Amino acid sequence: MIDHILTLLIFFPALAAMLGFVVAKDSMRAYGIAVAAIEFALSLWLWYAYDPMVSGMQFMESTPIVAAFGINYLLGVDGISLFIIILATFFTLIGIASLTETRRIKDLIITLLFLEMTMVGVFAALDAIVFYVFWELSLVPMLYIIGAWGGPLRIYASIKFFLYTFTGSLIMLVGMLFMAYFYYQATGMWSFSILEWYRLILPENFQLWLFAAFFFGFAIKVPMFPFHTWLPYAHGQAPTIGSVILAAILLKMGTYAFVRFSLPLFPDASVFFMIPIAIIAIIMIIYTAMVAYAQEDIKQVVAYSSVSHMGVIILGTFALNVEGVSGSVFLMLAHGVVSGALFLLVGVIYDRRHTKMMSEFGGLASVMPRYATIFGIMMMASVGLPLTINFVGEFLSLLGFYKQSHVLTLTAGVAIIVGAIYMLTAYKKAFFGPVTNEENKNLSDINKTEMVGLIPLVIVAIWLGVYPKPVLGPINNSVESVIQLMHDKAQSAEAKERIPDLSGKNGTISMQEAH
Amino acid sequence: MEVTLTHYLVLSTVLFAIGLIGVMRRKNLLMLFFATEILLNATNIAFAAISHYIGDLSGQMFAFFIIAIAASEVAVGLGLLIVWYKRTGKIDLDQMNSMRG
Amino acid sequence: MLEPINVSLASLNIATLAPMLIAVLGALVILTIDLAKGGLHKSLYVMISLLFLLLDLGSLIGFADVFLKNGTVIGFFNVMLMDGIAILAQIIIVVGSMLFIPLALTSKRFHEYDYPEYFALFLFMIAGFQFMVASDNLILIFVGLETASLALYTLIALHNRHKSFEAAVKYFTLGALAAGLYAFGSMILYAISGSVEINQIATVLAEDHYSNIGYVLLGMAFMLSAFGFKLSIVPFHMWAPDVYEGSSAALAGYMSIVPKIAGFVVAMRLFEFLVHSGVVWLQVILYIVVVVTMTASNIWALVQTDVKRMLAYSSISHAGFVMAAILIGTTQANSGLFLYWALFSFTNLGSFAMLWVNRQKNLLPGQSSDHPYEKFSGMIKTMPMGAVMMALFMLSLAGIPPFALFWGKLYMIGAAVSSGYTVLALIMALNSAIAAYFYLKLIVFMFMKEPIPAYQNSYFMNASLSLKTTIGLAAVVTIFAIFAVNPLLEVITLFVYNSGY
Amino acid sequence: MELYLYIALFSPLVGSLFAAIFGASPKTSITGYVTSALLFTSFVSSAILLNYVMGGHTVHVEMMTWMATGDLYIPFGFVVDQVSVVMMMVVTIVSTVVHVYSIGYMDHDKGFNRFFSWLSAFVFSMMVLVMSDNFAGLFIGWEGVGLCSWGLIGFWYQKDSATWAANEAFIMNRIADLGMLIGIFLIYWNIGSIQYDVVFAEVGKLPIDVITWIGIFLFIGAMGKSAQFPLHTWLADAMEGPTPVSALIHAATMVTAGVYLVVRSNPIYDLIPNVGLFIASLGAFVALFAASMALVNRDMKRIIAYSTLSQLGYMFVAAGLGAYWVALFHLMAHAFFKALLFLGAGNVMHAMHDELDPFKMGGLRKVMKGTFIMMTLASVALAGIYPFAGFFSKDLILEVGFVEHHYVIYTVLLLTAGLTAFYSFRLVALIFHGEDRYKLFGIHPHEAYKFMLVAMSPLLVLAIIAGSFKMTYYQLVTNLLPSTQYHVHSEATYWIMTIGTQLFVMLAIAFAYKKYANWNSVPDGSSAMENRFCYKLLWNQYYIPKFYEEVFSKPYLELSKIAWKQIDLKIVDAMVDTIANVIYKTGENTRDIQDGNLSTMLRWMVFGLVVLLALAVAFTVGYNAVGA
Repeated sequence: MIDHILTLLIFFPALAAMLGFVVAKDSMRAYGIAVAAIEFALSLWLWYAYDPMVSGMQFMESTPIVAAFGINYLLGVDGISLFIIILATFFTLIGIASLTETRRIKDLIITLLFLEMTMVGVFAALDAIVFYVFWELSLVPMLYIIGAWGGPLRIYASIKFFLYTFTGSLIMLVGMLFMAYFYYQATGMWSFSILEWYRLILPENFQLWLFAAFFFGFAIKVPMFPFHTWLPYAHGQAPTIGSVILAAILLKMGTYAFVRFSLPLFPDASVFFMIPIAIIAIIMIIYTAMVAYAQEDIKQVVAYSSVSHMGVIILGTFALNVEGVSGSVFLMLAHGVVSGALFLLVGVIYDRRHTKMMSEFGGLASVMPRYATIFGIMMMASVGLPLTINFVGEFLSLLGFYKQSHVLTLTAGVAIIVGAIYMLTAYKKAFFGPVTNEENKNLSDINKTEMVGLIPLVIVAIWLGVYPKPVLGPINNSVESVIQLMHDKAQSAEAKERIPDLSGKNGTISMQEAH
Repeated sequence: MEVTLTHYLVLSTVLFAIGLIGVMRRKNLLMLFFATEILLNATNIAFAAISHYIGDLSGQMFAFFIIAIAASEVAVGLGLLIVWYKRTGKIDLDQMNSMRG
Repeated sequence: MLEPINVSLASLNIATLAPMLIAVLGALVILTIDLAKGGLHKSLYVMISLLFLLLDLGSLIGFADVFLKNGTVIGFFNVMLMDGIAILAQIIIVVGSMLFIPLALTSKRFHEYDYPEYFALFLFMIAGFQFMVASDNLILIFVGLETASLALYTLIALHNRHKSFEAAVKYFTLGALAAGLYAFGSMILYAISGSVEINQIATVLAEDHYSNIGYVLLGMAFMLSAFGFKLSIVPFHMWAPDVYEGSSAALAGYMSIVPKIAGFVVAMRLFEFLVHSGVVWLQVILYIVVVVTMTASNIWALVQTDVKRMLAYSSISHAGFVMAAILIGTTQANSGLFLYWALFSFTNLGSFAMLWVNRQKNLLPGQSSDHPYEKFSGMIKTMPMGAVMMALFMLSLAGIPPFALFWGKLYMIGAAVSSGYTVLALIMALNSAIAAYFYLKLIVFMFMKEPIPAYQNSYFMNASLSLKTTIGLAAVVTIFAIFAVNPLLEVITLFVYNSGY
Repeated sequence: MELYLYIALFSPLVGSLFAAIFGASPKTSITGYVTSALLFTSFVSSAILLNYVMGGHTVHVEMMTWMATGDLYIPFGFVVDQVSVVMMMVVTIVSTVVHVYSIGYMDHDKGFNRFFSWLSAFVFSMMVLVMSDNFAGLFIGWEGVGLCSWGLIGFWYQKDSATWAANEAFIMNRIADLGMLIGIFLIYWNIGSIQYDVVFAEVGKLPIDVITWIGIFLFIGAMGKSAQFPLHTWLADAMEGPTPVSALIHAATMVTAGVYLVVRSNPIYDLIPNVGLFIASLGAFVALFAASMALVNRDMKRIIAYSTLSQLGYMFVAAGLGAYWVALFHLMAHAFFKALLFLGAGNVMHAMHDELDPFKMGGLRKVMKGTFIMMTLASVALAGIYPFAGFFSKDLILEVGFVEHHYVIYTVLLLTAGLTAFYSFRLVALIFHGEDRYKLFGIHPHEAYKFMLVAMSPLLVLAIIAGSFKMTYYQLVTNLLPSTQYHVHSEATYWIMTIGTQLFVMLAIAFAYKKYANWNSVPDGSSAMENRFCYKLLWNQYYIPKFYEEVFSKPYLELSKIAWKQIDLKIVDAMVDTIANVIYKTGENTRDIQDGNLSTMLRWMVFGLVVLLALAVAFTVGYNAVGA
């Protein structure tokens, strides 16, 4: 069973979702929680069975799908994808467990379970087409969630979300086909296996074009400036659960794909585009932080803050050294936990007041102290306070990029200032001051259902901030092999220099493999 | 003046052009059918002539088939026309616009 | 001057006619039965048609077997050409027809299916299409084309609505013009090559080093116009939306698939040798035609308010997409064409069948067409299964993986990429994004809006077991296409490659 | 000894978590008792550790790994050495006192439990800050104290000014923290480690410009936390917090973290005397600058805050000039008397029902004898009168300036010493002497709880006698810090200087008493002095907060709004929508090509044919042309 655990992980929720059609409406929530819990347990088992000392892919499965065109059902996880998978199952569980939605809950849970399948699939796929299949498929449930349970502009938002990301990924698809074609030319065989592609060394100008093609798909998903405008709408209109999953997992697909595809496939192009992308990342960080500061809707603050944080992730990714990339992968998890939690928190108040305007609130700290505390913890995590999960990622990402450029890192570091500005201001507006609005005077503090979702997130946010090692270790091992691969493949002198050579410090790698 | 293939072909082309113009200009369904018949028959002339000049039978075969097809086309066409006329009392093209866009 | 024709019976190879003759025979049987005893129930004719189509399919599979062993079979005065693409196309034609014919068994009574002639005409039409694809001879192609078209005009008219008559007349008139263009084009080709067989023409032209290039191009211009009509290439597409709207949904679905594959095969035969010979004109024209057809029809589909009309434009767009295969002209592309069309036929028939299921006898007040988007509003609440099915077909049409059409698109774009048509590949990809909008629009109506009570009782009004079965089958194929792609692709590639395309 | 280390470190955390459990519930005194007891435990452990360290040992533990990736390895490592133990003592003493004091001070506050949770959390962060054995750990504490400071300044979150000040403090500190972070990055990429021992051993091998940058960036970090110009505005605003907080955080401990950082990094700063000089100059400037603002202020707590700022300037002068042990010594002494001063001010505030304007007080010595004595003595210590603690530490800094031949700095500091004495006693005089102006406002002051005064007494004692530890202290810390002795070469000069300074200071005190001891009215802004330019300048804090408001805050908000409404919505997003709309509109505008008219269709077909034919002809001409 452990040999096929990834298949199990991917298709179990889908299967359960289909069976879910039969389950009676009142019992659907329990069913959803049970399925998500089993899935989460499976993913934990995956972690348990995962050998952290091995840097390569584990639990690989391979079955030809379209042999004639080199498409294989190829799965595997390494340290980079393992935890994002766990995050996905974790958030689905939390999302369903703390679901406060009452409209058509059955449809919603079935949709969520399908979504879970696609999310796990994206991160477990090692074949570009399989990856693409799940990547695109994930849009559909999200479209439905936003469109059916969202706010007044939900249809506009959901279509925008869908079309925008779809357009980007189609360009990416063309890039993938080119990649496969180059592989075909080089070897006489079609293959979409990423691992096979890794072996390919492309001429630099090809790398640049392909990098650009992939970039569109990833950048829109992340979303990177200036492709980010679908995100505020999507978040603004989506129901809480939709925002949570979107922010926590779906956005990570883009950044994950950078690490999985762009870096190892196109090392020279990565170096070539490093500075421009870093500048985009900085624009994301500062500009969207400013936009977040100007928002009147608390959910939009969190939404724009997501973009801002994604900028740091991108920056870390393009640090092209172990510290930065590990940091960015870790930050993906961190951002998932934190922004997911923040969206859940916004949902709490939205459920009570059916508004998200900060001007409607004020003084919530005295009415809902527990809520304010958890919100405060998560806000501080979002701001990147040490000993919270975000700090580890942000610190490492910035640290990594500092190696590449001092000035840009210094500019990007403004993140910690502007982040504090919009977050603290928003918190002040909503939670501090006297309770002015009559409607707020009798709000109830968070209830058990909501606690179920939030407490584990608080625990994770602090636990991994204090002791990131169990996660950071495997990430580090896998990132090291990626970086080494990049260094070996790099052709230009600049790339060779920018991407560190780890083979010298054999100590770590060989020792780990000896284990 | 000897009649060469070119003459036939020019005739055919001219007839074809007439047919095309008819197709474009006519608003009466019946006249439209005539125009399409002209188109086909223009071709027939050319086929027969070419066949004769290059000594190959298939051109004439083609012409025969075209005649046959033209006939059945007219049959179907007139059938449709009659039904249409029965239902609407008109055979004007401009009246046919319940669907558009 | 003319030699007497002297051929042996063996070389006639009458067997090559078998598939078409089976269909014709079926039609005759139906007519005979009707003659013997009128007023029989349509289900009888449906089953007889199915039976004969099954036989037809059987014979085609036999031919496929022969083809794999001995290669192309030529017969009947060398006019029949049973090569790989002919067989493939015929299989698609017959299978598509088999999917279509059970749609006649609706729960509501529709006029047209009560005529046995309907089924006879239907089988004649199939025979026509089969002739069209299984020949190299311009005459036979013309005959097949017209047989099929004339039957089709009648089938449309038999729907017996104001709109369907209008559609039939329009289709007919334009078809007549196209026939004229085809004839004239053939004439020009005949004039410069002295032959009406395409490979002969190709040989003559090649030996001649295309010295008459001007005339070739003129002829090809006529041919392109004629087939542009058949394949609904912009600007020869005008009939498509009206005709689709006018005919019954089932027939519209059928029209979007079967006649077109026949057209594609002829187009492949007719144009690809020129593309391979490096006739720049054709490459340029095809490039423009492909891009314009895909894009323009997508854009027009965006603004439609009727689902059937939207699907009509979408079919045009799909045709344009597949047209790219002829431009690219590699084995991969041509295989892609067949793969695409095979997958497309299930999805598209499925979606038209869904419309057919929702067919009302009478329009509501204020309803201007049969299937306005509003009709599907909130369907997830009233008919969840139906909505899910329809959504599935829409997603497939939009090219969302892993549904059927994605694999076709993937392979086609892959073909474009591997032949160096980078920009084309991008345009093809981006068009999918535009197209996604109008497919999504339907999903939006079905899943995200509230139901409109007036339309409530029209859902599944027309449903019957056979319709549901057809839709179910289409859905299963659409979902699980992923498992069919590899075997399909292998077979198709083998057939296409061995036919020299 | 490791056990004591962990006890010292974690007992405040335990206390904090314990209090946090009751965070949302109504006041339970137990939180105050438990946290105070745990703080005392921490103090005792620190004392034991001090004793151990005095024996010449140090304790260095590595609890566990924190971050490890690539070459980076950051553990949770803690070190108790001669420097950190001094800090630990200061922190635990002051915080224990403040905790006990707060039980009384916060007695009637609804957020009693929350207060103790935050306060203990602060102590924990501060302990992490001083005990860490690497820069990252320091940064944890650094940000941790920032967080707690945010929570405590904004403790009365219903007050807009309080939360505003909290945010200001946090954000200002963040600006500096970025500098610190960059400093850490620089250290890591140049040395490959951020452990103190490794860094200090290796730093000498680096090129001088790199060390300079490291020094500058670390000092930027220090500037924020220690509120040095130009990041000083938050400190005065931070007085919005409860007074014990001001005593603990904004006087004794947190704000001195910057000084601690410079002292701790002495091997780095030793290599870059130019940066040191800059630090010293800035320190001297801030000393004077802050003192000048304290002269006219009418907010008791702000006056003390400016005084803190000014004293921090002193410390930086010492640290910048390489007299690290002197800086640390002043830090320690200052912690005691300044905390005492603040707590005294807290008593006054309590008595005056949170009135802060000393002009509205007067004559309080009659009702608040204990507080009067303590505050007076603390002010004496602050002024640096022999034999109080301030004399030993502050005069030493003057000597350092003199001995190092930085006479400008010396002069500035001397002047500042006078100002310090003046404003301190201006405050004392206004509060405790003169007429009972408070009666005008109908206030009936009363002395604070006894136990609060008792709790303050250790600080009083230390403020008086801390100077006598000087030699012990010197011997202790110079194990780690440069042991330069600062003696003026000639005996005569020394005496002249010392006595001169003392006289100068006393004169200033006398002047303050003379001017304010018999004050009898509440100024209403109409007097001639209040309308003078200088007064206005000082009163408005050199217009710096206003300047920041106008130049940074408001434009930032405006820019943000522009970024959102103009750029994001009207350009970036509109572009996307435009593309979509153009496509859609094209469809709308061209759909009538298909007008449903058969004639049109036929014409289009013929048109298509004609175009193809025309192209055919054109191409043929083209072919022929190419062929020819």
